[in-house]
Amino acid sequence: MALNILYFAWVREKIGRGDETVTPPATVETVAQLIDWLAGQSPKHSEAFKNRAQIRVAVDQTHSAHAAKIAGAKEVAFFPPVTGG
Amino acid sequence: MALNILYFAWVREKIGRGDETVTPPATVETVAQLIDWLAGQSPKHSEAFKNRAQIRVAVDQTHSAHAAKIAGAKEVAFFPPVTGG
Amino acid sequence: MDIRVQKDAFGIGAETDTFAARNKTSGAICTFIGQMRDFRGADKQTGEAIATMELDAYPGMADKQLLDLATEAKSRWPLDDIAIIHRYGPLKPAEAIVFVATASAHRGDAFAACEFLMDWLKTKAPFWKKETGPSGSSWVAALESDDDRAKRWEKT
Amino acid sequence: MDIRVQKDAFGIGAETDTFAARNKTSGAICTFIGQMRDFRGADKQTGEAIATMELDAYPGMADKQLLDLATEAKSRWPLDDIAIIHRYGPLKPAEAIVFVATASAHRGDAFAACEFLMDWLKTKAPFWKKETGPSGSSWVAALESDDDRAKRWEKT
Repeated sequence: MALNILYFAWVREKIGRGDETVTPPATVETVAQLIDWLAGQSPKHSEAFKNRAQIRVAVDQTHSAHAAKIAGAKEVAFFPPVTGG
Repeated sequence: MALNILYFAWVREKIGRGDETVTPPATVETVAQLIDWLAGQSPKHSEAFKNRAQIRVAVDQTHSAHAAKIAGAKEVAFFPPVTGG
Repeated sequence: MDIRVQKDAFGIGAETDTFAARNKTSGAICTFIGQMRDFRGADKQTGEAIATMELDAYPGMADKQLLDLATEAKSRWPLDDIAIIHRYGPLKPAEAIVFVATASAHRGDAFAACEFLMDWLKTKAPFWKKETGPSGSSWVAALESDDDRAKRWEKT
Repeated sequence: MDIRVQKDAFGIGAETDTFAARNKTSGAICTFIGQMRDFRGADKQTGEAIATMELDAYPGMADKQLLDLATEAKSRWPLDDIAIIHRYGPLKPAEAIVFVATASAHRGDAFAACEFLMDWLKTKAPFWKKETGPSGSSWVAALESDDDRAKRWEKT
């Protein structure tokens, strides 16, 4: 199923693009599994996701844990801890 | 010794004036004694000072307790609890 | 610091801009505005309408007291600047009675100092409100809750 | 409520006036303004000068997140109104990054809600700061102290 992926801040810079549409295999059921799968897509992806603990996630624009399921999700965003305000 | 007395809010309204200069006897050494002495000056003073617990005091523009000494003071103000802000 | 006790109305937007312009390198600015309510007591639904207010003040002491409060706040928190403006005399509903602003590098200090200033001002600054409505004029009674809020900041 | 995520600069005085005019019967208004600092890190004396900042944002989520925060604040405190304005895109030193305003009958509620909104916004709103100075550009690191401040408001 096609999934819209968004990247922000240094995650975007390391990957070299702000968004992409991917179709992970059905075995990818959680955010953590999606990160593992994305990290295997290119050396840039691998570098961006090297330190998993620094990666925050929003599934369909809601902050989510790495353990969260992604079934039915349309948009998953990856970014560092936020620094607004 | 001449002492400048100021009244504010309903204390002023009950006494009918905002300030007066008085010369209490030397036996008047504390704020409480000054209140007792002032209360004896007229029925209006007596009425204004009837409920001592509602009367707040500033000696030379500094909040003071009824037990405070007034030796050397130039200005003593009487008023209800403040309600600004 | 900018401490003012004044009869004239002031614009809270203009004062906010002035304060911010004076503190360009402060990351955090907190302001509080106390507006004159148009009803008596604590409940908007049941309180009688208020047409006007007269704010009695002890001018010399008010200036001194607000300056003391600001000095105390500066000794407790790392602040870049403080502004306090307090009206006296006649006021109309919705007019600003008091404006307090704090500037600091950190928001926690700006918030704490601003709230401290308001809490102490409420129990220490020599001002007295008299409200006038259809049933006449009366002096506003001090609130015990204000004393409780002020006590939170006492040093032990 | 007025929740805005915008690229254009805004005037904090004008926004304060607009907010107060919309809440004439609220006795208490609290505002917070986060300004862009002109130095790196926490210390003005030692931090390198910052020339510009780029504020990256996740626009759709930012709107949703700020609205969620405002809704949460309204459920916790009796508030008459909330405004939150947050910039994104390029910023210059001393420009306002964020403006939060709360209106309530009581100052304690206005202060608490305003501080709560800032603390949660700091750890939940999807914005990222990139600073550019003489030594180059770098992404600002999140502060552990911000996490600690946000945790104070968690319900147990």
